[in-house]
Amino acid sequence: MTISLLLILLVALPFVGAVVAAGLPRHARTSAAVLSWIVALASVVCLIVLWPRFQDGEILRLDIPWVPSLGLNLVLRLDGLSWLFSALVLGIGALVVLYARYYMSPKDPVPRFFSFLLAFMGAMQGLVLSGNLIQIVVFWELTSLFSFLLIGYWNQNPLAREGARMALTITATGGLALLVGMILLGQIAGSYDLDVVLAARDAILADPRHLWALGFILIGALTKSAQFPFHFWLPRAMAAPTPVSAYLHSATLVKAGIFLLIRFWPVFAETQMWLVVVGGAGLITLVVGAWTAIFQHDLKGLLAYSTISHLGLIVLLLGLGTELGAIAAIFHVVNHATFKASLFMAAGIIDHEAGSRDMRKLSGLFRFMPITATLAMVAAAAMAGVPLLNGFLSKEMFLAETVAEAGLHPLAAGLPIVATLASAFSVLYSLRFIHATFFGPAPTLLDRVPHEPPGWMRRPVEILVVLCLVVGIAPALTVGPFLRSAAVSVLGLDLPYYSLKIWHGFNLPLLLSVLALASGVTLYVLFGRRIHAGAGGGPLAVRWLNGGYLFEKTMTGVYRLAEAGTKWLGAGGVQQQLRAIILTAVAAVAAAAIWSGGVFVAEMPTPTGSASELAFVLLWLVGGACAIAAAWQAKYHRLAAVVLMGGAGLASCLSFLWLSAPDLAITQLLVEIVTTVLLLLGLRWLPKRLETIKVPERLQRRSRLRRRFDLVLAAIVGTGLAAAAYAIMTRPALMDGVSRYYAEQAYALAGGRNLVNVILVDFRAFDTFGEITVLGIVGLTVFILLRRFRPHDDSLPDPSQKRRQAAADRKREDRAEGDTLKETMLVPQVVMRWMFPFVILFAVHLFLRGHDLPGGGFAAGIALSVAFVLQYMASGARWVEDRLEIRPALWIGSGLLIATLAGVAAWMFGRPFLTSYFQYAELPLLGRVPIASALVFDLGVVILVLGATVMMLVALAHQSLRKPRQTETTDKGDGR
Amino acid sequence: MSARVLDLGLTAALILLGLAMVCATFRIIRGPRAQDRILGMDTLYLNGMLMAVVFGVRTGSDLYFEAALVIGMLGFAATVALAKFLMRGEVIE
Amino acid sequence: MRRILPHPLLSLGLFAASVLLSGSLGAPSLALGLVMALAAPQVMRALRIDPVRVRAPGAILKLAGRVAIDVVRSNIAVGQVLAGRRADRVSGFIHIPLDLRDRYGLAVLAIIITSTPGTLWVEYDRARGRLLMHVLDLVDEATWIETVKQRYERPLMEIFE
Amino acid sequence: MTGTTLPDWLAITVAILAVSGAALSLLGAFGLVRLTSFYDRVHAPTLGATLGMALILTASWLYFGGSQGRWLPREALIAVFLTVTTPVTLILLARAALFRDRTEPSEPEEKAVPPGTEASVEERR
Amino acid sequence: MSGWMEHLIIGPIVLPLAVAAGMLLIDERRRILKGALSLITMTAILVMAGILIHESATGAADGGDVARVYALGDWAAPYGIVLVADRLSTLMLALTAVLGLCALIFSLARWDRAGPRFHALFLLLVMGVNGALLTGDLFNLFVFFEIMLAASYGMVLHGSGEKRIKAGLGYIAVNLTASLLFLIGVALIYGLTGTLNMADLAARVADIPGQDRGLFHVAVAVLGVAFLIKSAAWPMGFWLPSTYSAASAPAAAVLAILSKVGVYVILRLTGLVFSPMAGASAGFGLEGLAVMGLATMLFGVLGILAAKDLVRAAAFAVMISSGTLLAMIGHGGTGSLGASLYYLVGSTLGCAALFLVAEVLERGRDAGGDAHKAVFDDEYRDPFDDTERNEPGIIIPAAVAALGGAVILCALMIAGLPPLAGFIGKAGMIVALVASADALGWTITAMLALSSLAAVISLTRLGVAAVWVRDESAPPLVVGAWEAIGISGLLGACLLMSIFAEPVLAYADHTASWLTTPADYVGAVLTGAGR
Amino acid sequence: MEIVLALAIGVLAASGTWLLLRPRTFQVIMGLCLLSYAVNIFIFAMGRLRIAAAPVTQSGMETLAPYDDPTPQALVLTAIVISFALTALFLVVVLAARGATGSDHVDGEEPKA
Repeated sequence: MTISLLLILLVALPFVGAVVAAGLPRHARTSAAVLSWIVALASVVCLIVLWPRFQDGEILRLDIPWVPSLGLNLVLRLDGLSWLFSALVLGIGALVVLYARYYMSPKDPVPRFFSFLLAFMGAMQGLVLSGNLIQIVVFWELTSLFSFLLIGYWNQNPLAREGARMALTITATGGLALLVGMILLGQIAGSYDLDVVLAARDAILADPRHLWALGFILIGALTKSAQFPFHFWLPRAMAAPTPVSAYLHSATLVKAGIFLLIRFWPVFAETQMWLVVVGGAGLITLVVGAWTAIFQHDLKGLLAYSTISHLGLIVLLLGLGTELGAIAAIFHVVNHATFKASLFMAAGIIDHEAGSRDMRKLSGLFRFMPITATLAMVAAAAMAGVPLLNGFLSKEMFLAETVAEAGLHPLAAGLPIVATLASAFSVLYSLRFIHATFFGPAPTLLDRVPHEPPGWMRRPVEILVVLCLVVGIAPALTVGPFLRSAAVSVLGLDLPYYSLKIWHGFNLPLLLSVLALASGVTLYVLFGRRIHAGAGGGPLAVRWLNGGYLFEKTMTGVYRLAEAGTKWLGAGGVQQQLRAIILTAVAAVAAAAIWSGGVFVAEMPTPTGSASELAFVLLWLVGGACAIAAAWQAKYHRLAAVVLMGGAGLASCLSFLWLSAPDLAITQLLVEIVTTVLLLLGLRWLPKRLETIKVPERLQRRSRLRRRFDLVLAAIVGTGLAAAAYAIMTRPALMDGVSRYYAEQAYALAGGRNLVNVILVDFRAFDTFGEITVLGIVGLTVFILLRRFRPHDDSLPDPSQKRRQAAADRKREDRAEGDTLKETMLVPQVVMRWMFPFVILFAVHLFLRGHDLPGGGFAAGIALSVAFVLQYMASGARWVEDRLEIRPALWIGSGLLIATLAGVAAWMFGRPFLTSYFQYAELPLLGRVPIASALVFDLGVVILVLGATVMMLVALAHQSLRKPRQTETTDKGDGR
Repeated sequence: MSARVLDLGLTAALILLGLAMVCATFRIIRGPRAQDRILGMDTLYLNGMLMAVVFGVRTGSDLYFEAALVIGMLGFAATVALAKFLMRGEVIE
Repeated sequence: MRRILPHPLLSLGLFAASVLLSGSLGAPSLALGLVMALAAPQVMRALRIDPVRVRAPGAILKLAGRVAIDVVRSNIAVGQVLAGRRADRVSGFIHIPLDLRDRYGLAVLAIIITSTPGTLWVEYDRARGRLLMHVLDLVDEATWIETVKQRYERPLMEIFE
Repeated sequence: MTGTTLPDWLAITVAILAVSGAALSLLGAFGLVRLTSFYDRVHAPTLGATLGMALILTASWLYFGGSQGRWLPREALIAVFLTVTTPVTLILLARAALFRDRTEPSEPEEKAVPPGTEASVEERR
Repeated sequence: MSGWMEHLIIGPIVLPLAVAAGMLLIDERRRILKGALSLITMTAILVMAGILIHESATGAADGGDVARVYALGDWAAPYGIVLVADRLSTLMLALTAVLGLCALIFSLARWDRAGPRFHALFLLLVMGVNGALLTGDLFNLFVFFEIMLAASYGMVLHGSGEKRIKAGLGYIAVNLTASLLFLIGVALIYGLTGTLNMADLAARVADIPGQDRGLFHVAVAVLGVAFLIKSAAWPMGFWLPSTYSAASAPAAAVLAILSKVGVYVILRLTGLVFSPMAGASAGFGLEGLAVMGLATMLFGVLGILAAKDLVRAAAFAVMISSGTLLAMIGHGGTGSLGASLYYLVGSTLGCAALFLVAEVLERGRDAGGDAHKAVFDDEYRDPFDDTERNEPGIIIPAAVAALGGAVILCALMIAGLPPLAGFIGKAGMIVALVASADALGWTITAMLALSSLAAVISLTRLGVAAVWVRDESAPPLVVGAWEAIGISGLLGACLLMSIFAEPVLAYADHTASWLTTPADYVGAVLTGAGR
Repeated sequence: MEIVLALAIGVLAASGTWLLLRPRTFQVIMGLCLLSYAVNIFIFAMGRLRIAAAPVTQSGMETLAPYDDPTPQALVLTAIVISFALTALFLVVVLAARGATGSDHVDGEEPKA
């Protein structure tokens, strides 16, 4: 139980701390630091408490189910390797926190910094303690995320932002690959549990998919540990505050990749792919990193490339696939973390106190900050692999391994040479780091006098340097047990022989070591000055190897490609979009027909030869001609197109009539009348198009092509639809569909004879309910839109007819302006006004008879609105609105409410929504009269239709009135 | 016999009205000016209505009467709107 | 009476129309007609439209008969024109001075003239009381003026003024 | 075709009425095609709108009266409304055409714009 | 049928409608009242959705699944229209309710003042979506689609402005075309089978005579194209980015669900009509769906990379999510479907949240931009105009940090990075795809990874530009309290479904298996009570 | 009869499609109107064609056989209403777009040369 608690604490404490820190006030620098410090220390304590539990390969586990169905559980799993890494994370974390307290400026929002730092620490903990493949990915990505935030902490600095983005992009890409790899691995192994996977080595290797899994995992690991060719994000990440660099980019984050490699080393180490990819990447990274580091002028840049190189070294060790190599790798991880973190901190101190990190500006700092200088020198020596320091030990092991490997494989023959070369480089840049910074004349280019940092800022460096020394001198006593337990958890209990001694006697590795030291020093003496004067970045291949530059290039390329792709795959405008849709529809239909092996269309029946069909043919001769002519005229003769469309509409109305659908005919006719009026109201605000406008020849040709294409497309659509219609019409009538029920039950159960209407207000009343809602919404939207309608300048003035008539009226003395209109409308007005009650009467009839005979609420509503429109047309909006209260919004609302209430009323009888009720009432004088509750629903329909239609028409009509009094809103259209 | 004559006559009437509609359509398409088209439209509506009536007679059904009435009573609203647009450039003032 | 039936003629018309629309003479149909005849004219009150005052109801019938005959006659005449029998005809505009001033009278006149094939009400100048008419078969301007004034305008003035 | 109970004479009358009404309408519509000037053409459809309509509606009335005993002249409604409304369109149309011809005479075939009406001279410029 | 619980299922439709209708009768100046009303309504809908989903999750007493059927007008299916609340529809219902409530709360800060009748339109939109989700009838589905679209036109155009109107124009044109295709498809299906009820259709599919089958497939293809337009599949979804990025933020957030309704219908129909029990039609069109989905994903990837602001990126993210779902439906299989459903919920919430966050972040940015000018400088001033129009109400402190965090959470959701629901969904899908081990599965996996990558790249780029790069001269970022609540509501939902991933995923998985065995659904609908 | 109506649907649909693909908003509106005519007739045709069989039941004849299929008719009615509403909406948006952008192109701007 306590173990579980401790395990949880190990991961959770940092996160809790992060949340608390985030809540601290902006300037609470010290409290945040203290909090983080406590968190780190407490975690370390937990870790120490757990130490006695396993030194011989035992594993502590805690399973917390999260998404078991995906195999994703939180499995906290602590073994020797995890412990070692966890110790690194927490220990260096604690030191960095201390350091950061003094490093960070009080001007920055420091609590946020600590919050991110702690969160990152937690993510790392989660990663190294992870016992589940997917959990690894989860925390892996979290480390990427928090490193992104930390790198970009100084977000006012563009370099920081760029660096953060680049780091995230690269590592998140790796993370995605890792996810796929892990899932694949888990599926091969049959479980996502780490222990199961590690135990299933043979099964995994037997499955050919393991190569894929390994490939994806390697992408993840190599990107994170900044291996060539993904290394470039690391130098860019140096824009982060130095504590971040010290923590993330030397000790922890970049080691996550290494951790992963070590974790899966037992499974994959012997595959060919592992050797080639891991070994190769490590080797190249080792050399390239070291070479590039030589030419950096920025202290942190130098350290960054040196880190890359050392990571390459570790990866190479792992890639060798030997057990000793693995042990050496683990050892170097620890060593590198100590000396590199201290070096970063030292560089930070220099930056902090001297105001620059540029080695060309720095010089002779020893006299200003002797203690720091000494510390840095020791750490740098460790980095260079000077004996009696920890770096020397692991480097010796490395050289020994390369030598051993060289004997095993002809391809590896060159390994020792390359390794020595790289070591020489590392000596060279270490020397340069120290010499350029601390020695020589006092600096002249600095804008302040450097001095020693506050003592507590130096303390972490001191601790780390002491560690370097202690480990370097007495490795077996200090790091030995930890290294062993870690190695055991990777390699099992029967470890190969290795010795953590300083002196192994004179052997080849020692020789190489000395050679490297010597040549490094020599090279510095020979070329140091020239390197110092160089332009930075270095000669030779370094520039084109500048991955950062390539990355930026690639990203711009990607953006450009994406833009081009979006344009190419997308549509420039509505027209193209519609064309694409129609094309797709045609293609889909064709594909469906092919998929199902064709579409059956009946043989053409012999014409019945009935003469009355001739009339029908004539009718559609008219309709078709109108349709085609409308299509042809719609561009230049818009009024003609409206008229022609009316013709086509009339033909379809008459067809409905002909083919036994009087309801449809009535409704369509009414709708058509209103639509015509609407279109004309709209036409007033559209520009006239004249055939005389000249279009450039080139455009003309293009549009001609397009038209031809559209013509073909339109013909295909028409043919297709006609064929489908024909195919259905020639099939036998449906006798077992839902309609049979309607025909049989409409009168008995719903009390109506007009089946269409009964369907609309009873069987499928919900459709009608929805349909009137649409109408209501549209009414509202139209009103909303038109309230802000701003006519274009050239449709602002009155239409020319109106102006000319007004001018004519003004010419004559016995006439006032507007007389022409009055006289013209004299007779029509009389007729149209007197039609009003008659149309209302007609509407009432349509409404009342709807249930039994053609008609119904919708037709009645539209007829009513036509009555209103007639008044508007005859007498103008003001005349009407002075006399009648036109409140369409109110009508829409009440119509909807009435319809809803009619539906809800059924609840009171325990019936579902919209259940209708009908009864024959015996009334005095009138006799038997059917009373159906559906009528109430229909009443709602009438009111709503009236409201919505009038709303549309009136809102449009009001636009002409509004112009002259622009400041005033005409809210007559609204229901207020 | 009488049914035959009646049917024949009504069919002939339908065809004649259809032809009338064709004539009207000719005027709509041909123009040449907007007023001609609207006039054609008016005629089209008229003949369409008559067709509806004759059709009702032919099928012996009273159900088509309303449709004809709609054209007769309200069909003019569309043409009036068109004419008004022609006359004033605006339908509702 | 005025209150309930502001437009008696309209109410009558509405009643008739309602019954016709119902297509039956049953009690519900008559009741509905009655209700509509009483209710619908209320909108006219809202629109503030003057009721029609008919002074000589008998003249209406006479006029109607006359118009009916004229319509049939001119149908035949125009039919002949359209059938191509009258190649020599000329059409043209005529100005007719009118004494009729009542709005409804003018409206009825317009309907009569326009409904009669061959004649078309085109423009009415209220200030001068002058009607512009188009005639398909313009034989003699004076005859046309006389016809309109005598056959239609006089009875209309009788009815409405 | 349910109404077969019609007496012969009535059936024949109905047929004749319908055909002649339709023919009259056709004649009117044909006028639309044949006549050359707009002002002439306006007259043409009146044929169908008056006598043609009347004949056909009578046919309908007789038919329904004879076959279904529905002697209530519902058709009269159509007749009345049509008679009342057709002039509205025509008047407006003629007026609009006249105005357009006065101000923008673009069709050479349109002749005889009425003289002496108000402001026509000025407008023509 | 007894008790008010029976009528619960229609509540999400009738309640917003009735309230919206009632609001039309209330003076537009009583904004607080209206706001309160719609808030109460949305909360009530959420509660109803909660009850329904709880019922689906716990199942019937005898252990089977629950598909609550409500026969409107008391007409039994297939004669009347039925509403069906099964696992899938209640899930979507709940999602809509959460989304709607949060967007509504967000809009209370200031958007509800940008144009008249906002609340009524908003409720009607929600009603349309709920109806489309619940209905069991094809034609009724059309009607609700139209309600939804009509209201969404209103919402897109809410606030007017040139950009909105231009985008709205294309949106309407495209959707009208889609509606026509929808009608053609439905009509053909009726013409062949004589029914409009989806369950009835599913029951009849196997018996369609051979000579009709080709035409039936054509009908479904046409119908499918209509739904694909609504779900913004390539090459029919070009309207989506411009529309969504032009729409006002709360509108865009709600619109995020609209494209998912298209996906929902496709899911429902493929599950019902082309299930293995469909005889010769089984599995029809799945390949096409998969290809469409992949193409859509690719287009979305390109688009999100090319996006120049967060709103546009969010719009393309919606497309990617649609594409992913289509591809997954095309891939088929219970495992993929379950994870896809989970992903559907997560990605919708994420995109919606991003729309809201982006609006707050970017509103100060182009103060001179057309859209905003038109919204808040109305030439025709409202009579109820007031000075606080441009203010987002009470302002909460620490806006930048909070917004930055919100952007990160949204990005995690959309890119599918751990530890949020986006990741779980994506991981679940990959698990299923990898397990299937076919070429299509691998292709989709690759596209999934690519889309995540693209989302990371794009959202960090744009997010960094929006949060970190702030002009000194730019107005300070402010977040209204309502806005903060709305955003955190959505993000909170994301967090909840990450933490309780297991039950949600289990629900989704169960839903997937329910979908693949349509016989239960058909049985529940066709034996439902009625007259 | 069937062939005529099928051709009619085809012609209406083709004209409508052609107009739908045109660049001017007014053309698109007209196209949508024509297309909705075509679709309305199409839906209607799904109930097969019957002459003089309006679906109004006579007493004693409450079966489907003597009548035209009423369901498509009801669907068409709903479709008519909806397409009417949306046409109106589209028209208004077109006007608003024209007012805001000054162009009547569907993209809200004139195509670049």
